[in-house]
Amino acid sequence: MTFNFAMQAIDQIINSGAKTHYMSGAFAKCPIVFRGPNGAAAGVAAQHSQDYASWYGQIPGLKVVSPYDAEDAKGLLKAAIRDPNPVVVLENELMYGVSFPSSAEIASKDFVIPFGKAKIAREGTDITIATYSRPVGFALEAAEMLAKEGISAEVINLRSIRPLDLASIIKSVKKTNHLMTVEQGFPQFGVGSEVSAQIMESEAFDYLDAPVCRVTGADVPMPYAQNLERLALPDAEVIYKQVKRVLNVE
Amino acid sequence: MTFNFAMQAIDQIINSGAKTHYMSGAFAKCPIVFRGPNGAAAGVAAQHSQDYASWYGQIPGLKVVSPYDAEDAKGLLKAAIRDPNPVVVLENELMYGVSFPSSAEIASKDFVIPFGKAKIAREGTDITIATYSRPVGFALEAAEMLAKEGISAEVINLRSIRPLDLASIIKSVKKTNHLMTVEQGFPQFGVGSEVSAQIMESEAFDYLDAPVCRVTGADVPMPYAQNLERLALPDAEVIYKQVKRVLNVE
Amino acid sequence: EFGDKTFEGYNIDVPSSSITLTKADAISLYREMQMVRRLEMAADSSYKHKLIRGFCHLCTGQEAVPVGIEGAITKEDAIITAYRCHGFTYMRGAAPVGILAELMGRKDGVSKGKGGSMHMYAPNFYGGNGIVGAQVPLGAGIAFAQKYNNEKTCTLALYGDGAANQGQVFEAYNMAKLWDLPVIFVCENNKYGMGTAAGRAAANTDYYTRGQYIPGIRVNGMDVLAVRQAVAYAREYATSGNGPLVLEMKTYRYGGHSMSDPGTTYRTREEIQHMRSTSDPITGYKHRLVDSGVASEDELKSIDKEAKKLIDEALATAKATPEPAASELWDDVYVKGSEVPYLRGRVAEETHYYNVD
Amino acid sequence: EFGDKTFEGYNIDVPSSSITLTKADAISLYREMQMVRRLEMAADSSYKHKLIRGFCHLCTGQEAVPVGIEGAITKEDAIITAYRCHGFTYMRGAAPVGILAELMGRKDGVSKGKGGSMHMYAPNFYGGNGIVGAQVPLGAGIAFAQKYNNEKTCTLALYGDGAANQGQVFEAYNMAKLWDLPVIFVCENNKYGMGTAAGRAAANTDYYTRGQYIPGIRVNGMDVLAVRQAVAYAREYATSGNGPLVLEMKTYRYGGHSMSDPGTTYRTREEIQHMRSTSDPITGYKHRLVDSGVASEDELKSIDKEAKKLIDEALATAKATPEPAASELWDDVYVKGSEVPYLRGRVAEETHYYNVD
Ligand SMILES: Cc1ncc(C[n+]2csc(CCOP(=O)(O)OP(=O)(O)O)c2C)c(N)n1
Ligand SMILES: Cc1ncc(C[n+]2csc(CCOP(=O)(O)OP(=O)(O)O)c2C)c(N)n1
Ligand SMILES: [Mg+2]
Ligand SMILES: [Mg+2]
Repeated sequence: MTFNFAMQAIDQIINSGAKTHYMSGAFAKCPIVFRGPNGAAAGVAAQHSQDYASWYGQIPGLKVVSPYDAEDAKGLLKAAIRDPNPVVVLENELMYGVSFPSSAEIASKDFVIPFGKAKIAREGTDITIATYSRPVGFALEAAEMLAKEGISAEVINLRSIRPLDLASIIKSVKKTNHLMTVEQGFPQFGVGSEVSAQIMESEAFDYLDAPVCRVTGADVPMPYAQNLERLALPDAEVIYKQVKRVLNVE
Repeated sequence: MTFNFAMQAIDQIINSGAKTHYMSGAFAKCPIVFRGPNGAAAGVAAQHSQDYASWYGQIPGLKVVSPYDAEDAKGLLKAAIRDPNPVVVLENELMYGVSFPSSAEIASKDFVIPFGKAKIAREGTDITIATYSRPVGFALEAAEMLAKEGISAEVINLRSIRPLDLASIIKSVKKTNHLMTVEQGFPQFGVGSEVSAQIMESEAFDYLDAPVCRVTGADVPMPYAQNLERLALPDAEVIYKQVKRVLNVE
Repeated sequence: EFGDKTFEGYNIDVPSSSITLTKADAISLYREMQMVRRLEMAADSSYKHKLIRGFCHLCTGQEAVPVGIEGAITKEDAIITAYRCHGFTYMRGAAPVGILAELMGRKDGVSKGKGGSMHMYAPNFYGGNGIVGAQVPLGAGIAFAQKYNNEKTCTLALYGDGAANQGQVFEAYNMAKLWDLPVIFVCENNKYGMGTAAGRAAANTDYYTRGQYIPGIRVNGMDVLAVRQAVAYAREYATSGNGPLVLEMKTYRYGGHSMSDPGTTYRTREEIQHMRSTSDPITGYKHRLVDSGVASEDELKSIDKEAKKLIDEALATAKATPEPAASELWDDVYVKGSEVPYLRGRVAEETHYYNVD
Repeated sequence: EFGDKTFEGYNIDVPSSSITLTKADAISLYREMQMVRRLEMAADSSYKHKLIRGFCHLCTGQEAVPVGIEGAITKEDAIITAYRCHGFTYMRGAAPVGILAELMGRKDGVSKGKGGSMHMYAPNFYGGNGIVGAQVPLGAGIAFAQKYNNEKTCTLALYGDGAANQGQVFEAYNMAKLWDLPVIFVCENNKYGMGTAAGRAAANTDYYTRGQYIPGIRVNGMDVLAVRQAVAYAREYATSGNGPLVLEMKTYRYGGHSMSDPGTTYRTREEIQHMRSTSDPITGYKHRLVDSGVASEDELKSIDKEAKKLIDEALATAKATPEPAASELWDDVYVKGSEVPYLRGRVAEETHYYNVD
């Protein structure tokens, strides 16, 4: 069941889950994990396609993570279960069938990924692409395409929406002097907006050679028709082109 | 009843209200107005104090407005009722008892305020303060205090959250070269973040002499105790001090 | 004449067990059930040919419900249902080609290709809703408007056995009874939610009683005449100011929940086979028509053929229709003429500006 | 011995009408009701002196409910209720000074001053919840945990007549019955929501029947012994694996909904006066104790005096406690030791950094 359906119960997640520990002066704890697919699947239209990262990410008392690959899925979910706070795990239905290489470390029963630490999914020097969930794959694809043209993109898999690992982004921007955010949610009040606003307030700001560029879903309810759906969601192609636009190369 | 309670029905507002016109290819219309107090009242603690401006503002299909004074309250509500789309009107309980001067124009039965147009609540030349709802009053107070020290703040009453009148902010910033946003909601993924991100992408960016500065509620569930509540919400004093910090004056 | 178990009442007398209808009406019911089934078969095969994406919830096996309902109400009455909506969309007047084109996400679809399988509309048909249960309070709201406007009409709000456990259904019950709204709550009990037997989700599976203070009738939902009779009775009740009623239609879906569900992990193949062979709404009705001499086997066969032909043609036409224009992405977010000044695309450069003036 | 109308059953036998309890218990019930009333009186006057802000929902008139319940359960059983929670907080073991300090937003409040009137907690007391109805599924969840952990305990989930119409209450009913959770749903029917008479909000005001497939008992909620008897009976039922039960406590609040509601626009002064003079839970019980010779007028008077003294002292102490330290703003957003690295204040400069390491 997707997070779209959880909107019917979001009052409980926010008002009972996130706020009770504080309201009770720490008397009551609420160690609970909410997990499920978030954002768009394929051809499921407007009521089944919303990305709730920024909604949940706004709420003090919650922790919010969003895995990209199998390593993330295991490590973040395990960390969520061990965390004594309410945690929201925003997965992506289209990633459920995708295989990734594993390792003994990942297979270990104590493999957890600490919250609030982004992962450099690919190192690069020309531009930083900060993203989460399925679009991490698109960014990696785009980076591959760009590499062929001599453009080196650093891809950051945010992993955690709340807390947001701004330090990793800042560090990367100091190196690349360019920042692009990518998400599948609506453009306004999204993850990219927050990253952009925080970067502007940070020391990374002086390192930027161009404004932070946001790549997002289009500002429309998700259409069903395949051609429209494609126009509503960013993919590797869009990222690729936009990077070149930001870097001002043909 | 406040918008905090509407979280129990937010699925209907978003999934049925905002999305149906699009999903139906314009077959179904949903002319409805949702109004009520939003954000914090006095001493009502965490479950009764949330600001939903950015949540609703994120949703295509909705229009979202937030009145400050009596003129806004009448003009925006009337416009909302006449609008054929679902409209969310975010009021503030603490403003219900406050009186404002009126005029024949405002009293007219056809007085409407068009959506998407911000109002310059006070003209100024040194810094732009963009805000909405009750904090407009705080900003005006702060501007008054600052004026006594020779600092001229321009206060923009956004009035409309979706659509956001970026043009008015840009125009003002070109004049003042400084921008501060003020809201009572949580800091992350808020109205200020969106304004900041959009400004960075706009031509106003090159006119900024300092990063956009966000003043918000603190990132905690609203505490009940008066001293803590005061620390969780911005007021005229906080704005006043922050303006001086931004402008780098004693 | 109906059998003993056709109707069961809860705090209300059951409809009369004798029914009279014209030959034309009797045959029309048959034809429409065939049309609905053919339509769903076309959807099924199109899905398998990857012409349809995402969800696709078929009502094969449940045809007597949309057809029987439409036979008992007027075009001014309103209907709202969930995502299993193709049959209703058709019965409310949408052409098969519009439905099939919608399924394929084409511009001539009933929702211009924007809604897909779950979101179809027609005059006085309010969809096609994807959030389980959400259509029920909406239906009560439509009935509120009917009462407010002094119309002598009613609304049928349909929901499944799974949806019947949703809190908002009870909120709708309460307000509907409190204000005596002309709403007929129709629970299509096909025995399963997505993959959950009714009894594993509900403490009380007598859905016709769950309005508690609202009377209810259980109806054999595999018998189109029973559905028609019960709905006519309920309509009379609701439009006479008596307030709401709950109808439970006992029915069955032959296919999986949606296309990706084989539908055989939570129920046996034998059960499905048994329902098909003993309770099929079309076969059963066919026998009745023939046995009672209303129509001959041949007459019905030619109707079958005609239905197949109509749907085949509609499918061919639908397949040939183009996708919506790319500019459609930006239409209908807001009512035409009342748009916001612009909406952003995936990147700032894709921003779409409306010319409101 | 109870009168005829003390209990009414719905699909269940009513509790025995004869009750035996020790003198000490009998007197304790009296004392606690006095304590709760005095506590609320202190809250009332503190509010009027502007020592309390925002909402403040008093249970004056309803004291028999929290007191009678506590007299029938163990400390291991759980309770959850809505914002009208002072009496329950006290009965679950919180000291009056902690409650009054909480009301004044002081550091020694039961919630460190962060929750206020609506959000109070105590061992096995889960608040104090501000969203109407939301505590009911939470209560079912606590009962789920009790059953899951094989505890021989139960949960009492309290809600008002207004809340009884919330959809989530029915979702909780359904799951509780389906899984036979040891939860007792207790509807405190004080005849009004915020300003709405029960009958204007509910199609069925027999709240003890609204579980439909869950048995229910209506209880005279102005009689502390009846409450105690019914809850003891219900507890035995629920902890024996029989599943949930609905209790409706017919009661009355003397004051307004919250402090800003005079409480006389939607009901008459006469009605309030009538309830006070004929049904007051404390006066009625006092007469009973005296008439039956369990206690003398004098004994009870000294209890009254003692209660007043204790609350007066608590109030004085509470008033003298300081506000929470400013640093408390940042505590308890997350469980200590598991905080996020930092949280932002009103401006970036106010950002608070946690030292997790
Ligand atoms: C609120 C919500 N929760 C879950 C879902 C996923 N879902 C889609 S259909 C369905 C089962 C509903 O079963 P039922 O009401 O019996 O209808 P049927 O599919 O049998 O026609 C579920 C759980 C949803 N769409 N919305
Ligand atoms: C979801 C929600 N809607 C509305 C409110 C506002 N509200 C607070 S108390 C109340 C009335 C509830 O009445 P009842 O359940 O009878 O409890 P009582 O106050 O009588 O104890 C309302 C409507 C709320 N807190 N939460
Ligand atoms: Mg079903
Ligand atoms: Mg009440």
